[in-house]
Amino acid sequence: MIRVAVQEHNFNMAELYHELSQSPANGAVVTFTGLVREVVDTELTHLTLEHYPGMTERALNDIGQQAMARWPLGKIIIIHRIGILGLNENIVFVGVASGHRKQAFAAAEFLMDYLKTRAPFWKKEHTSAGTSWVAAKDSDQTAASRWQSSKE
Amino acid sequence: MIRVAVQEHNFNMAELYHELSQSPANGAVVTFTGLVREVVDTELTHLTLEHYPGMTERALNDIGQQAMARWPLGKIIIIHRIGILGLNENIVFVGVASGHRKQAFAAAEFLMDYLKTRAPFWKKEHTSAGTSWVAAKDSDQTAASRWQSSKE
Amino acid sequence: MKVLFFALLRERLGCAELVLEQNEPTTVAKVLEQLKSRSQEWRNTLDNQELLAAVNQSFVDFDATVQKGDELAFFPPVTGG
Amino acid sequence: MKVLFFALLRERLGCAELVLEQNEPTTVAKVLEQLKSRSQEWRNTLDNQELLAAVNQSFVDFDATVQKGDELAFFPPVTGG
Repeated sequence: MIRVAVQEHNFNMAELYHELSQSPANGAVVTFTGLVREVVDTELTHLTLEHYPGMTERALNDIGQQAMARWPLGKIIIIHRIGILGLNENIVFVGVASGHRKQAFAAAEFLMDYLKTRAPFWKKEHTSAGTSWVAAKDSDQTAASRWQSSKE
Repeated sequence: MIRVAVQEHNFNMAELYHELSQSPANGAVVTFTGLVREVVDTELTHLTLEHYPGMTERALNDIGQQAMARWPLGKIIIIHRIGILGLNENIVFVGVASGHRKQAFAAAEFLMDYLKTRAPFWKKEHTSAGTSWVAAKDSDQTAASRWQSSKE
Repeated sequence: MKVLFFALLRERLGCAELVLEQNEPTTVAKVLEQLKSRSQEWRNTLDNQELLAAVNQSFVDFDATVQKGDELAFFPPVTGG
Repeated sequence: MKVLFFALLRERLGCAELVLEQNEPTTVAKVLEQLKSRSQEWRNTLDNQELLAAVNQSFVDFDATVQKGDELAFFPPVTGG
């Protein structure tokens, strides 16, 4: 089962964990949360998150289905926030429930690597020095491409 | 900062996540939770978790320090429950906060692989067919040993 | 055919969405050329930017076919997560 | 010297903790031999079990030194997590 959401409001970790840990077949739950991080040398006040409505949900579901096809997983939740996000606020949540830890870790990392390179979101930084769109990182492309050569 | 705990009572995911996500330097939080999983073919009623009081805390702290030495991490929390644990109850929690996701994922997986092979806990299964101590798994030894040949 | 622009591209072009008359099937690359010919400013922006394209909300290569009724989108490399 | 046993080992031996008189430094292996000599049952249990050892709550090899006042523990491979 895959659940994805694109939303302005924050997510509730206790509820998400409850949702992931319902089934006694799943002995392992891995979660990743990405937060607005301080920027060295400039004073970051907040981010704005733009997205492509409709395509984002499709892209996240597609990424979830690819993970389900690679590993035996019980449940995947992907939530991405949009709009204005202040320093230290949650941006993204990925949670995976599986029978065993190895698969849960691999799937969660895969989901994040693919989300970073294949889901149509764009970050803009607002700092004391002005605003600028965040540039895509080569390291994210590298992280995503390693899943193409390996099944684990 | 490393916090470890060995306790009978359950842990609270919302509180743990709050503790991990306090610092604006940490943009990535990865958590692993292990739960009591159903056993195929027999009806598992509960587990009992035995440990070596004193050594468990030392071992968990040591494992945490090894992770801190390998990756730039802001915070590590390791909690292991002991005593009687029913089906689907939480057993273990590992949480890592870091600047970037790659390090957070690697450290969380490292912590679990080392905990599984180096922290003095023993599980006993109580099923409809009787009780038995859980046997150590070769796959856990294999998972732990791969960290000795690689720094990532 | 609806054409959408996002993020830096939307800002630079000063355009989030436009409608093109397109009766015959064409390719993403040809639509892009047509857009560049609108003005020097559009050409500069679309030339200087690493672009991704999606047709009907799925990523496509620039030689992909687009036709009447499709939703075509151009945008910079994504930076979510 | 205090000697501790855990889990399956504790159950099989029917003993969680015992005290050994040990004035001279010795090794974990020698203490283990001494324990095996207590009875056929102890020998069988300690021979048939894959054992780990810790001295003063740190893992050690069986050639490690132990001495008066140390806490020595024997236990099966761990299965937490």
